[in-house]
Amino acid sequence: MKKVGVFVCHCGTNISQTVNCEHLAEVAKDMPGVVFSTEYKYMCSDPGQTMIKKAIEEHNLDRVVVAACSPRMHEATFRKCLSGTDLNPYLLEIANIREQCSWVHSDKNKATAKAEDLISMSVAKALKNESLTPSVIPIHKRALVIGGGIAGIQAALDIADTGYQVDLLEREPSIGGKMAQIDKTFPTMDCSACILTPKMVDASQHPNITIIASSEVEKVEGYVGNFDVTIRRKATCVDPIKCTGCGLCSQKCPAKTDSEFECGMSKRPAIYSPFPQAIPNIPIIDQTACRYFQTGKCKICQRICTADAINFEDQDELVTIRYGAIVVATGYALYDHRDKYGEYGYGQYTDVITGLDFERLVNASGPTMGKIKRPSDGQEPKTVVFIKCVGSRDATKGHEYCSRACCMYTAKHATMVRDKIKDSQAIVFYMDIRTPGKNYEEFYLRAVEEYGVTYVRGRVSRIYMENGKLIIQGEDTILGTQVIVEADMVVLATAMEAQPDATEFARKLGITFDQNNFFNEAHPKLRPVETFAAGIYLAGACQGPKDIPDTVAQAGAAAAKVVALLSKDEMTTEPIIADVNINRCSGCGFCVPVCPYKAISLKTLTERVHGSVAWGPTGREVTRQVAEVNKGLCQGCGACTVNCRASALDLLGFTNEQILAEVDAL
Amino acid sequence: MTNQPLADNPNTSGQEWDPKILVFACQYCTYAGADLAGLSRLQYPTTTRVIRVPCSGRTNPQFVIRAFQKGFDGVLVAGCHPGDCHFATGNYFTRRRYLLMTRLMEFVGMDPRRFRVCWISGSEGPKFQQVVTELTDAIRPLGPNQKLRDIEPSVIGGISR
Amino acid sequence: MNENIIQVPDKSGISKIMREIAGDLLRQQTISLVIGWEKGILPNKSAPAFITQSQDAEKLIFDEYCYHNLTKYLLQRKGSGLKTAIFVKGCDSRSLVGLIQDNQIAREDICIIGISCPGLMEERNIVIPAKKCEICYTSVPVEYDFLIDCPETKTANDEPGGSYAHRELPRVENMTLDQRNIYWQKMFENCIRCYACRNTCPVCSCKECCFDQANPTWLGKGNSTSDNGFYHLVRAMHVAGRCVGCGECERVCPMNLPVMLLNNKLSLSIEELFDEPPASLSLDVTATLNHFKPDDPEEFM
Amino acid sequence: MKYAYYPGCSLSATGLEYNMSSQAVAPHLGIELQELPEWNCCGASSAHLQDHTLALALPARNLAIGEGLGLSLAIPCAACLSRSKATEHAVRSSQETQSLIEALIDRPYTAAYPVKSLLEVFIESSLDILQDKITTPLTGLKAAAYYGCLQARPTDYMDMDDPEKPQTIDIIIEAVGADPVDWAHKTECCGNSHPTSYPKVGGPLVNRILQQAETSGAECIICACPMCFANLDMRQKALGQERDRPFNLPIYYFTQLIGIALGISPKTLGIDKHFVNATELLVQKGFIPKAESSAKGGLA
Amino acid sequence: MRKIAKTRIDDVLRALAPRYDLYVPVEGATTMRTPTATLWQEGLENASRFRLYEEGLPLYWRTNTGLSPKDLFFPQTEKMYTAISQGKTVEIKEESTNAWPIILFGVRSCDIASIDCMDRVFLQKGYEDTYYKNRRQRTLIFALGCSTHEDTCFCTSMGIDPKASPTADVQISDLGDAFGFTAQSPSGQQILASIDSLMSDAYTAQPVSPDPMLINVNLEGVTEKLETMFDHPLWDELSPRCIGCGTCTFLCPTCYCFDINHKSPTHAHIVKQRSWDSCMFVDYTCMAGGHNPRPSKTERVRNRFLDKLLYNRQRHGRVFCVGCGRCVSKCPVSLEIATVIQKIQAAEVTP
Repeated sequence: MKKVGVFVCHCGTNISQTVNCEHLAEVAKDMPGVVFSTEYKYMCSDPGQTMIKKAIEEHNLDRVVVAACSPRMHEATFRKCLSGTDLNPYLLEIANIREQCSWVHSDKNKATAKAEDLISMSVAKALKNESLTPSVIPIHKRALVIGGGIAGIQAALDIADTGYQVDLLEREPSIGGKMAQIDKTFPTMDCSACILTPKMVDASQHPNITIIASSEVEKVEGYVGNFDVTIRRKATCVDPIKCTGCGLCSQKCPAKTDSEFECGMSKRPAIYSPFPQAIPNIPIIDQTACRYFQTGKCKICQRICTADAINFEDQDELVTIRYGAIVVATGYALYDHRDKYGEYGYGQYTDVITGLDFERLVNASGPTMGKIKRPSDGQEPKTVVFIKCVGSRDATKGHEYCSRACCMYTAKHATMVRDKIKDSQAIVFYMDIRTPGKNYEEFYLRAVEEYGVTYVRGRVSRIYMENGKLIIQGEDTILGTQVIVEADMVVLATAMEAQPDATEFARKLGITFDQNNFFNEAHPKLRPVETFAAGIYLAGACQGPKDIPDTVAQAGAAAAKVVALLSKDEMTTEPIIADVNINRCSGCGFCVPVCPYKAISLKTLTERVHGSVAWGPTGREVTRQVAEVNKGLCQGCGACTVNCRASALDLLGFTNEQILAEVDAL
Repeated sequence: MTNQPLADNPNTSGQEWDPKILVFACQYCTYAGADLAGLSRLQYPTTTRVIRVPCSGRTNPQFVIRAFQKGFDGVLVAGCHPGDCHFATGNYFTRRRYLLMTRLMEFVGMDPRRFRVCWISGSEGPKFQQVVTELTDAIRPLGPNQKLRDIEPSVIGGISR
Repeated sequence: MNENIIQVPDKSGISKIMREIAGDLLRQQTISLVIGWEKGILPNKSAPAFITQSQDAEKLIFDEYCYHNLTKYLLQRKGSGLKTAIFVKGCDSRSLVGLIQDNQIAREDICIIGISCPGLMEERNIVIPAKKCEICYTSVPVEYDFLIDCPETKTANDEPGGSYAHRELPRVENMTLDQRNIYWQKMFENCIRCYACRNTCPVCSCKECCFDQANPTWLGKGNSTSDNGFYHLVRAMHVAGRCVGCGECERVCPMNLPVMLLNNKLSLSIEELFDEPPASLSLDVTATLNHFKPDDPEEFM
Repeated sequence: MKYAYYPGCSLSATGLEYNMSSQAVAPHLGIELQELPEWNCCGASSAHLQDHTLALALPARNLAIGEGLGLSLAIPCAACLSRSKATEHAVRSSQETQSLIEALIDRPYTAAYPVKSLLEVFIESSLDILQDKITTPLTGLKAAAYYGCLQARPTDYMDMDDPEKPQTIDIIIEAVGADPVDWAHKTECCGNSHPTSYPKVGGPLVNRILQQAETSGAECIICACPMCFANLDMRQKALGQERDRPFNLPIYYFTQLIGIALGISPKTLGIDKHFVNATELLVQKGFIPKAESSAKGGLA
Repeated sequence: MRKIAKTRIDDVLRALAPRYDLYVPVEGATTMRTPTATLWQEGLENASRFRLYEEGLPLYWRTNTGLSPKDLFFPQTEKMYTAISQGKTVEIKEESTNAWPIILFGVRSCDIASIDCMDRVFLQKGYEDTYYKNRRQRTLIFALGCSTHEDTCFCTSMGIDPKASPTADVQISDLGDAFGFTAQSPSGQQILASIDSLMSDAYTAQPVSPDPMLINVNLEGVTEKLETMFDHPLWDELSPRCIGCGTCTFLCPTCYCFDINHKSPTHAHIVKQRSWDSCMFVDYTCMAGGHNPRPSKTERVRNRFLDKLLYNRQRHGRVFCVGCGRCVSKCPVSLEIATVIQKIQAAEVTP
């Protein structure tokens, strides 16, 4: 026989003023299974807890029901109290007679009757409670940071500085990301490379950081503390150990193609490093451009390489590495206006460029050596028009959201035009000016007041060429007139959007994404860097558009979460998780798609079954599939239990039996 | 008191009859909302009972039918608003399942006023109060539920006297 | 012209082709069992047949009393790795798709011999078409390896919502709430809980049914109107979005209860609410309750 | 292909040439245009400013008559087209609207037969035939395709072409052997009635289009809307005086262009009825003989 | 023999109803008729069965009822006693018994034979089942001879005369347009005497004879043959077809297995009840520890037919099949006793 003890709390007068606690303690004695009951002024106080402990000992209680405030308040307290005894903390039940009884009712008789019911529900449930033990999973003390932009670099450095090993994975030949392409950063106007490259060097020289460039995630298995990540190292045809980074191969390579880093505004060889400060500074061969791979003849680079580092037989390699935690810092892509914005010429005007193109044009090491020259004829543009919100805040052609950084970088660009080109005119077409950041508004005002940038509030409806000029037709909604501007160059502030492969990547990791394909944080306010998958964290623009300061801050936060996880040797998981009765499981797999954590998989069993059927031998062996719950991944929501028609899945702590007992108790 | 028949006939019991309502509340939203109603001292009928479940996705329709079998006069299944589920997607499945369940119950003659599904967030203490009060008020004129009810085992077949 | 489609001049020719195919398959020895139909004890009775020897293939028949959806028998071979050939009508073929989708049988373990169905007759009244034919959605099997194509194939009811054309549905839907309540109370009262509807249902493929479990006790052994109601409602929810409308549940009911009506109601609701096609018409659809759309109808604000 | 031809009010007045050329060209290309019996005003430009339901009901009656004949409507005028497509769209997207409209026009209308612009009809059903029938390829003619505002907008239901960079008239220009020029004002506003009622506003709009066409090297403008045609053709003299340099850009309907390429007499196509002399250019280019051109040299 | 026109049979029933609990065969459809509406549509009627007589019930005389009258003595679910706990004490409340007399009117020969089977089980094997006895001992049986039969009937093969049941208190014969009544026991005589004024003399009228039955099985030697057939491959051959439902057992008038279980309307209140169980259910022989001596359908199907044809003959002295044909008609997969007897007869047995 189970022995239940009932402890009724007065909560000062919070409960006792509307509920007759003495009466409750008295009637509880007659409830099935109850062998002891009492009441006390403050059950959660030390004397109250001592009273519970003593009663457990004296009356050999094996279940405890505390009738007090909400379990959200003191369930943890009383569980802890039970752990101090021989009882398992999960043998506790709380009857919420304060928030859901004494505080919401005024008729003392009715409230007392209800409290009695609540206690009898809890007693009925408690009788079905079983001891639950948290399971322990080991934490593998190595982190993976996916994406080598500023977010990834910052996260990797922060984790590595605390002493943990970090692998920094980058799919391009060099880390650096978008920030490496940017010329100056707002609002301070310091040189982007000057602040980024030292961090890149730090990362490459850090004893705890391994940079894995030209590589991508192939597959992710496992769970928090124990992710097995398979990485595809793409064939680069250059042995990174032998290569000295002398750069001779790139100089001599006869094949040329558009440089991605320079946004196609200059050429690069087929064997190349994307930019001079690349890290690792090892060139790779772009097989689509390489003369040898395309025609079977050339191999100049191999002939001149003194280090013998060129290997044309290089193949993709797969390696699987175990990590305790993962930071996703895969960044963003830029909205391509060319197939959407017909009114801006569908990309047919070479002098209509994007903000990133402009960054390269204005950069001292860019294709024009920092002189602003328009791409079509290399002339210095005198009138430059900037159009904001291209693809942002435009539900018909682009995205509904605001890309957050465009107002600031457009102000920066316009300032630079005014600064670098004599007698120039910079005109910005905008919808709103959004400058929520430290010194941002000041920066914008400086553009207007000191640099004389013209801001026109309105959309541009058409751009066309006339007599070698770009004609920008738009409206000024403040003056209420049509505006027609003749310009030499137009810069579009195109939207930041999710990487094109973001959804596929999210599925690989088991994380979720929003309607714009940005990865979902676990809670928009309170868990901004966690994902729903334990042990996987987000940093930077992969979670949503951000500027550099926000990205770096989030990277630091993600690193702190990783370090907190890795600092433990093992972690205990909440024992309120789903449990499979394999004897009942028919392997239909209906639990698998409803699990938000990918915690359920099917495994194959082989067993002998009794019984003969006309066409099979008696005692034959059959294989069948059954569900298996990963204790590390399951968070205990119980959605699977409802989709399991055979009740083969049950949720410990909230079992079908327990809930039915509560229903039946009334 | 507990063991008395759950619902006396409203015509014979003299005082005003309150229907017994069972609420299945997800612990992250609706249960928290009910606690908030308590913190704000919002009064509602004493005949409301709440069963805490981790997520509305845990509320098996079988529990609901069982509640009606056991003599509850109304059942409320409540959870986080779609999109706000602590477990990301649980309530989306709840919504699908209960869209069907409500239709099925009505099809077999269960008064739709007796069975509700509602999203009540942790900040919606007043909504919790409002929904259970409305449910109670809507059921009161209907009288005790007899449909699907199984308080006494009925004997089928057999000599009847 | 697909060589696996065999044309027959009329329905009387079906049996002969069945015997030929079954005999061939058993002789080739890749298949160790053929499940089909044989003649029963009375002229208006046919029965499931299990053929393991090629010479026994002569027993096989197809006539207007071959109601039985044989696909559930495949569960007896689950996991054995043995290969089975099975005869299916159009309606049966959907449940075969369902069983494959529910991970209960492997497509490669079965050889499907489809019969484009010329229609069945009521056993008790041999001139009335069988009730299950009223809700026919596809008389030609949706999945098969061989097809015995009969020109007398009845036109299936392929209108949207056609698979729920249970003649009772509109009548019951139009009743008042109280009338519906009485209707179902009477049905639940008359149910003897023999479980024939469940045991014959091809989508009730659980290893151990929740109604048979003692822990938790969802349902006692005793028979009461309330418990019988629990049984039928829960079963309807369990097959919601999975019911293939084969009509077996209603056919086998010894009390002639309108068992299928609840399933039809839910199938129709699914089509209306979620704009999903009838279940298991093809192998690449997901069961209704296994997925969701964020913009599903919202009625619970 | 047979269509119910809905000429609308313009095609017997300002758009007479459009009507003449359409009727002349269609039979050559296997297109049968049966004039819609008992057609009524489409309500364009005024009805939808007065009463939204009326604006739907007016074209619906025409569409319903077409549906009764089992025919799609082929509509030359862009404004008629726009109103009819709007109605079709409204009926398709709401059962409620459909019932309302059906009640008002007192006949069934289910939007079963899609409304087509005449341009669409030619593109869809006669482009292949056209290649074989051309007797006079219009080689060397530089033509600017002008679509105006309504041909491809709004995109919700005018789904035949790209709203920013439409192509259909350009395709026809190419098909008859001429060279479409690339220019920016294909879809700019022609001013609708403003050039007449409020020349200060309307004039510059027309002017802009003509200027652009001229700058881009076009020798003529090809259009598919009687309103556009009228504005562009009628205003050239006045606008030329304003800028002290005459405009001389003949405007043709695309159907006229096809007609010339098929060797149909310019008179049949109504080419002699334009304000800006439209014959001269064709003679100059050698597409039509001089003799015929001497008949009349345009109204302007 | 006395007779009354079929059209006036209600006069007899009306006369008997006040003095007895009168059970009569009723069409299934009636159960769906409510005061306000006919909710049940024709063609969807549930099976006909015996019900307490009320005026206006549509009586069903053509053939036997869909459900046998066994549930009148042995209800599908039967309350046994109630235990009520108060505080720490438990009070047991027995079900009350009753002595009001019952007439079972219009029972067919096969079902009367099945009542004999049930009597052997519940009353004659050294143990008397009080619940069964209470109902059975106050029941008088009016047998109704068959004038026609269902396709599935085969009582003659089981040695039963469809027209005569000597053990009944009254034998009713179908005389075409009238029912003839013959008393066969003193109580029967007494009752008939009380309603004699309603009837006239039947003189030489002869009961209508049913046509020969469509199903004929040979029971001879079956029991003896089965003694040697426990391990016969026949069971492996038959069992795959079975779907394991309870249709045959629940419809069978001689199946008597039950399960004792309980129900808790509230947690302080337990009702013990017994309900029909079926040996075709997987959990029928499942023991508390989880072991199941009949784990597969082969054992279960074998048991059912050995029980009907062998064990009950050994234990209770007769084969427990009365040829009512209900399983033949309703088994979803035609795995019924007539077919099985034929298969047993045809089976080869190695001595």
